[in-house]
Amino acid sequence: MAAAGPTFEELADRAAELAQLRASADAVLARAWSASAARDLLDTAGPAYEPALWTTVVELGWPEVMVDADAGGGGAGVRELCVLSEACGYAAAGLPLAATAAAMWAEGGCADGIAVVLPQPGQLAAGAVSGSWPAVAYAQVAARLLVLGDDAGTPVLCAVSASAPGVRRTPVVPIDHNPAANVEFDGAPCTLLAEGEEAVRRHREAVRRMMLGEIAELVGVAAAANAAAVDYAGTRVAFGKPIGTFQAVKHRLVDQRADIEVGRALVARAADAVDRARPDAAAIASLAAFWALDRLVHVPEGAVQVFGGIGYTWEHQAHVHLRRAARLAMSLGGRAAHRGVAAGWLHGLLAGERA
Amino acid sequence: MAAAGPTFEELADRAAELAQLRASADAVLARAWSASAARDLLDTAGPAYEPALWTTVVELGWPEVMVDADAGGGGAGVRELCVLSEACGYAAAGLPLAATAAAMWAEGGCADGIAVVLPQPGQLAAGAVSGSWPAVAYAQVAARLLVLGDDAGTPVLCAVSASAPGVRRTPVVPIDHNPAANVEFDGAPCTLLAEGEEAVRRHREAVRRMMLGEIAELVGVAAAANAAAVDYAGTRVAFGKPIGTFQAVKHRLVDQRADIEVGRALVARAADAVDRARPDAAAIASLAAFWALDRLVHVPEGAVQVFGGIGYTWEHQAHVHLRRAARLAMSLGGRAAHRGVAAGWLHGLLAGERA
Amino acid sequence: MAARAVDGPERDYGVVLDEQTRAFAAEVRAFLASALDADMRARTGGEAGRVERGREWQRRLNAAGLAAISWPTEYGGRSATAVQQLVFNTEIAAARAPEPVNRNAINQLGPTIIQWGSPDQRERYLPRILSGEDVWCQGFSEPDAGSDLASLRTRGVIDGDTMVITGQKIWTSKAQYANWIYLLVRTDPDAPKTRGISYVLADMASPGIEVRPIRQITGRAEFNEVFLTDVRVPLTQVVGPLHGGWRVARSTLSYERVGQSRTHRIERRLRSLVSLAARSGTPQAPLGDAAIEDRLVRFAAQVEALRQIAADATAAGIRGVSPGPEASIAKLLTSEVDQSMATFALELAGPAGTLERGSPGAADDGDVALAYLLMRAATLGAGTSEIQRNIIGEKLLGLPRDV
Amino acid sequence: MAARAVDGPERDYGVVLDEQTRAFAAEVRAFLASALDADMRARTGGEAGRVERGREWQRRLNAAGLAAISWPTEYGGRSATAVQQLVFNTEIAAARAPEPVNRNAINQLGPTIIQWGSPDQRERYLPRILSGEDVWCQGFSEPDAGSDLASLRTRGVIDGDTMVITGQKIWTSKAQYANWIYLLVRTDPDAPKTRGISYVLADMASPGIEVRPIRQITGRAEFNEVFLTDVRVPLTQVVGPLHGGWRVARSTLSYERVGQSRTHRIERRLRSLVSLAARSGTPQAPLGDAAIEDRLVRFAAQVEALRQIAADATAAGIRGVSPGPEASIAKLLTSEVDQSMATFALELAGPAGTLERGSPGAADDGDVALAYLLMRAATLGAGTSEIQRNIIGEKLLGLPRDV
Repeated sequence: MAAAGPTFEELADRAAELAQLRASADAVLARAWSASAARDLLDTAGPAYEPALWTTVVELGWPEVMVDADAGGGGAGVRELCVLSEACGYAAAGLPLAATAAAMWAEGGCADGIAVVLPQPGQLAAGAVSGSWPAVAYAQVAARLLVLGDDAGTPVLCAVSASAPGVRRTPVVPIDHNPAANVEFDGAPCTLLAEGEEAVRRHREAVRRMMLGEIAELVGVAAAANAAAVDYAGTRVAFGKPIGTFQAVKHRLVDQRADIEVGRALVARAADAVDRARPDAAAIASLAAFWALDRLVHVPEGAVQVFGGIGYTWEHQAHVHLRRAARLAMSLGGRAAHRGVAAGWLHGLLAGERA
Repeated sequence: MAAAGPTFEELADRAAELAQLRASADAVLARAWSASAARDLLDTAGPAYEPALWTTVVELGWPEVMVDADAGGGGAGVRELCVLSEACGYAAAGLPLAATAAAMWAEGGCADGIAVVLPQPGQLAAGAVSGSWPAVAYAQVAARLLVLGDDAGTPVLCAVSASAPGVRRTPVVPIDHNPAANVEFDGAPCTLLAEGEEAVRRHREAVRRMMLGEIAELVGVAAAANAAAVDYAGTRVAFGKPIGTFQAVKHRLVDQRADIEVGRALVARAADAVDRARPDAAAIASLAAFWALDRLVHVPEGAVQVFGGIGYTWEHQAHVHLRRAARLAMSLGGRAAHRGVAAGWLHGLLAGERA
Repeated sequence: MAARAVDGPERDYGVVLDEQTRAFAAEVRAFLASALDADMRARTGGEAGRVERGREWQRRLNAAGLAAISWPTEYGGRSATAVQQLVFNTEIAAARAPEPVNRNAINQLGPTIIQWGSPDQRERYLPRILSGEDVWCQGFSEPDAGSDLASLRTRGVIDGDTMVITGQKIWTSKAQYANWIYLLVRTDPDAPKTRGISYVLADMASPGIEVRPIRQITGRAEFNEVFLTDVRVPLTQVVGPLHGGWRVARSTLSYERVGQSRTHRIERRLRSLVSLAARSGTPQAPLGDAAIEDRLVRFAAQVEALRQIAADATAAGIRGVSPGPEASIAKLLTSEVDQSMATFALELAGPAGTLERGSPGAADDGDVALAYLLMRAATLGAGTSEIQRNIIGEKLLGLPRDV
Repeated sequence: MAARAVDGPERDYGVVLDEQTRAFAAEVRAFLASALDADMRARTGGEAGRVERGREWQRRLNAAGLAAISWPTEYGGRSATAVQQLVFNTEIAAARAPEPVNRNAINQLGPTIIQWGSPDQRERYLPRILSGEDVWCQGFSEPDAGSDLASLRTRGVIDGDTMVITGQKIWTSKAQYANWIYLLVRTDPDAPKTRGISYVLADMASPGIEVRPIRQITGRAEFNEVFLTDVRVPLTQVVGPLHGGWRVARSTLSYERVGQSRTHRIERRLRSLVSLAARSGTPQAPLGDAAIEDRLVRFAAQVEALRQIAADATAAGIRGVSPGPEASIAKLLTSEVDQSMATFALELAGPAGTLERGSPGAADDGDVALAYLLMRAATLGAGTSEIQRNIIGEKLLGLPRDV
C-alpha cells in the first residue's frame, strides 16, 4: 500500500506545482474578470454568463484538464481541476468548468462546447433517451448533455446533443442567475459512450469529479467573500475604531477562515483519493460535500453581516458570492445522502478495526 | 377555550406571586447554603448531600408544594415547584426536591422522607415488584421509590419502601457526586397507589412534573454559572482591561443569558400547560427538555471558559455547576425521545391547519 | 379563511378578557371585517401600490379611531391598555392587514412629539400623522454612521431663526413617497459626540433635498439615500432642546428596539418551514430525518419561548412594570431565529429553493430564495446583532463598555 | 495488538519513504519493540508512577539517541527531517509510548538554549535534559497573567552578579518532581510591558522556592503553584539578553503553539466516539439516528481535514517552507474539536456517561465523565481559544489589534 503513494519529496514538489498552477490561474482571471464584472452581469436582462470569459478558459485548455494527454488533453487529475475551479470561485467567474471537464473526462477526449453531466439517470429505448431534469446549471448554453440510461436492463452512458430533436430546455432563473434550464428529453437521439458496468462506473466517477470541482469552486467563493470582508473590516470605522478590532467581527472572520481551510483540505484529500482510486474516495468526497453544506455555504452570509448595510445593497459585490455559494451548495446532492455515505464509512472503519 | 384561561390581570398577579415565592426561596437558601458549601461537599469521602439542608426545605413544606391543600400540602402546581427548583439550582443546593414533590403528588398526600419516581416500568407478581434501574439519583437516601408495574396486563402504580426486603441499592458516583444508586427490586413488597389507566396517567404525569422540576433546577444552575462568570468578567483584568470588555467574552455571556431566558420561558410555559392540563403539555415539556440538552447543559461549560485556568481548579466553584448541569441534563430521557414528541406535535399542528 | 380571521368566533388570546377589552376586540374585528376589503388585500402594484394601499389603510384606521391606539386619547389615540394592544396586534396580524403608511411615525415620531414637542408641533403634526395626510420618513442612519449613530456627520448650521442642513442620510424607507422627514443633525460640532445633536423635522419639498433609491440584494428598492444640500428649516421645527436631540432620539430608538413583537412573523415562518419539511417527509418520518427534526424542534423551542416572553411582557405591562430583561433579548433572538429559519428553508428546499420567482419548479414560487436574501437584513436593521449584544451585555448584565 | 504496532509490517504514512527514512523508521520500530516493555506500558502509581516511568523512558530514548531527534546532531539530536519527525511521532503515538519526563523541555527549552544560550549553558544543561538527569518544569504563567503573559509580575532584582526573584507562578506541571525551572521574570519594572522581562533558569532546590499542588476539576493534581521568595540565582543563568527575555520566550512559545500535531489524539477520540455511538445503533442505523450521524460526520470532516493539513505541513517542511496559515488554525481547531467530541460523548452515553470511575455501569469505566471534565482545559491551555483567534486574526488575516 505504501508503495502506491508518492514520496514526501514528490508531495512537496506537487504542492509547489499546484501552487504554481493556482497562481497562473489567478493571474489570468484577474486580467479577464472581477467580482465587480460578475455583479454587473446581474443587471442584464438575460442570464449571468459571459461567453468571452468561457472562451478565455477554453483557450487555456482548462475544460480539457482531465483528458489524457494522448487524447490531446491536459493529462492531469481532479486535483488540478479543483485548483482551477477554486480560482474561478475566487474570481467570481461563473463558468461550467467542473461540469464540462467531468463530461470530457467521461467522453475520454476533447470536444468543443459546454457539456454537463446529468446525475440522475434517464430511460433509453431504441437508441433514444427520455427523462426530465430540473434546474440543470448552464443547460441553456450547453452543447452536450451526458446521461446514464437504462436500456432494457443494461446501463448505458451516452451523450445527447442539445440541438437534437426531442430535447427541450425551459430556462429558469437560479439565485446566481446562471443560464440554467429545466431539461426534458423525449426520445432524443444519443451517442453511446459506454455500456454495462463501465457505463455505471464512468458516470459515477464523472459525477464525483464534477461535484468535487464544484465544491472547490465553493471554497473559492467563500474565500473571496471572506477576504473582501477582512479588507473592509480593516478600514471601516465605527465607534472610532476599525470594525476589525471588535472581536465579534474579528473572531467571526477567523472562524470563517478556519471553515475555508478545512474545506480546502477536504477537497484536496478527496481529489487525491479519487486520482489514486483509493477505496475511501467516495467517503472523503462526501465529507467534503457535507462540509460545503454545513459550513462553506454560510461564509458569504457571515461576510454580508460584516459589511452591514452596504453589503445588503444591489450595487455591492457581497451578494454575488452569496448567490453563487447558495446555488453551488444546493447542487451537491443533499446533506442526507452525503451523511449516509460518510457514516457508513465511519462504521466500516470501526468494524475493520474490530476484525 | 378562552374562558378556561386566567385574565391578564390574574396573570400579572400570578407573576408577582411567583416572583415573591422566588424571592423568599432565594432568601432562605442564601442563609442556609452557597456554591462554596456545595464545593466543600465534593471534598468529603461520601456523597455530596447535606441532610440538614434537606431538613430546612422540608420544614418549609417545599416537597409538599403540589399536594392538595385538603391533604395538608401546598395546594400549588408544578409552576410553583419549578420556581423552588430553579432557586435550588441557583443556590447549588443539591436536593431531591423535584423527585420527592412529584412522588408526593402521585401519592396524593404528604409523607415523610425522600421519594423518587422511577421512569421505567418494572414487573409485578403477587403484589411484589422486580426490576432494575441504573444510576437513580438520590436513591441512596430515598425512603420510598415509586414504580409503575405490570400485573398480568393491568398497569399498577405502587410505592416500595427502601428498607423492604428484596430491595438492593448499589451506590454509584455520578459526576455531581449525588447519593445515587443502581436500584434492584427482587420481589420487593409494595403499596398500591393506583391501577389501570389511572396508574399509567398518574405515573406519566408524575414523571413529567419531576422532569420539569429538574429542568427548572438546570435553568437555575445555568443562571448561577453565568452570573458568576459575569461577575468575574467585570473585575478580572487582562491586557489592561476587564475581560468583560472583550466581545468574545461579553457576547458569549449574552448568548448564554439568552439561552437561559429561553429555557426559563419554556419551563414556565410547559408548567402552565401541565397545570391547566392543556393538550400540548407533553409537547411543550419536551421542547423544554430538548432545550436543556441542546443549550442549558453547555452554559456552565462556557462559564468555565470565561473563568479560564482558575475555573479549571478543584478549589473553584465553577465545576460544581458544571457537574450538576451535566447530571441533570443527562437524566431527562434523551434528545431523541423528546425530539420525537415535539416533532410529532409540530406535524400535528400542520395537519390541524390543513384540516 | 381570511373571513374566518376577522369575523370568526372569539380568539384565544391565552387569557380571559375583561368586558371592556372584549368590546374592544369585537370593535376591531368588526372594523377589519368591513374595512379590509379586496382593495386592501391586493398585492399588486409593487412598492408604489403598497404605499398607496398603506395610505388608504391609514385613512380607514383613523376614521375608525384605530390609527394609534397606544397614544393618549387627547392626541387622537385610545390610551389603550397593554391587553388592548395585544388584542389589536393579534387581530391585525391574523387578518394580514396592510401596513399603514405612517406605521413608523406612529410608533416612533408621534410618541416623541407627544413627549418632547411644543404645543404648536403637537397640534400641527399629530393629526396629519394619524390621517396619513402627511407621510413621514426617518433620516437617522448615515453611510458612515450605521450602528454607531452618535458619529453622524450631517451638519445643521444656525442662521438666525433657521437651520441650514447639509449631509447625507441612508436606509430611509418611503423617502420618495414622504412629504416630511424627521432627522438627526449635528448642530454643535465642538461638543462631545452625543451632545450637539438636534432632532429636526423637515418638509421634503424644501429646496436642496434629493432622494435616490437604493436597490437591495433582493433586487427591490425599498430604501433610499437622502441628500441634503443647504436645506433651510425654521428653528420652530426642532423637537426638544437645540443640541439636545440625542436624548430625544433615544426615546424614539427605544421604541424601535423593543417595538412591536415580531412573534407573529416567526410563528408564520415556522409553519412554512414545517410545511416545507413535510413535503419531503415519509410516513415513518413525516418531517424528514432526525437531523431535520432536530433543527425544526430547536426553532420551535425558540418560537414557543418567544411567545411566552411576549405574553409575560404584556402581563407585566398591565401592572405598569416595565418589560423584563427578556424584552431586549427577545429582539435579538427574534431576528436571529427569523434569519436562521430562512437559511434552513433553503437547505430543505434544495435546488428548487434556489430558483427565483417565475421559474417553473421554484419552491413556493421563489419565496424560499427571496426570503433567504431578504432575511440577511434581519440581523442588520435597527442595530446589528453585534450592537444588540453589546447593549444587552452592558445594560442588562452590567459588563463594562468596550466602545 | 501492541506488538503489531511496533514490529508489524511497514506502516502506511501516506507517502513512500526514501531509503534513509525507511532505515530510520525500522530503527524506531525496533527500539519500540525492545524498549517498550511491560514496565513502560504500566498505568499504575498515579502521577508519581507516571513521572517515574517518564524518567526511565527518557533514559531509554536517550540511550538509543532518540530523545530529541529534531535537535541538531552536535547537541545530541539527529537533525531529523520533517518526514523523520512524522515517522517518529506516528510510531510513538501508535505504540502508545509513555510521555518522556522532559518532553516540554525538549520541545521548548532545549531549542531556546540552542538558539539563545551561552556555550556554557548549552554544555551544562542540554545533555542532562536529554538524559532526564535534570527534570525541568516551566514557570511562565501567573495568577494575574494567564493568556496575557506580558503582564507578569514576578520580580527579579539585580544584586551584583545574582538576581533575587520574588513572585508566584501557576499551572506548572511536574513542579514537585522537577529539580530545575525555566522562568520569566520582570527585571526592569520601568520598561514598557514586553521589555524588561528576563528568561532565567533556577535550581528548584534554591532556598525560597515552595511548590503547592493545584487540584484540577478532575480531582487530579497535575499542576502546581510555585512561590518564589527572595530566590537567588546567578546571572549566568539568564538565557539571552538581560531584560530581553520576551523575544527569547516568544521563540519558546511559538514551539508550544505550533508544537506537535495532536492529530493522533483526535483520531483516537473520534474512533471512541464512533464506537460509543455504535453501541446504541440498530441494524438500520448502525451509528444511531441521522442527528447523531450528523454530529459524527461533522467531526470526521474536521479530523480528516486536520490530517490533511498535518501532511501538507510536513510536505512543506521538506522544502524548508514554513508551515502555511493552516498550522495556526490547526491548533485552534484541534483543541475545539477535541473538546466538542468529549462533550458529545457525554450526551451519547447519557446517564451512564455521567458516572465516575469505579461505579458499576459507568460508560467506558468513567472515561466519558473524566474526559468531559478534562477537556474543559483544551480551549484554555497554551493560550485560550479567544487568544488564538486574536493571534490568527491579527497575524494571518492582518486585522487590527484590539488589545
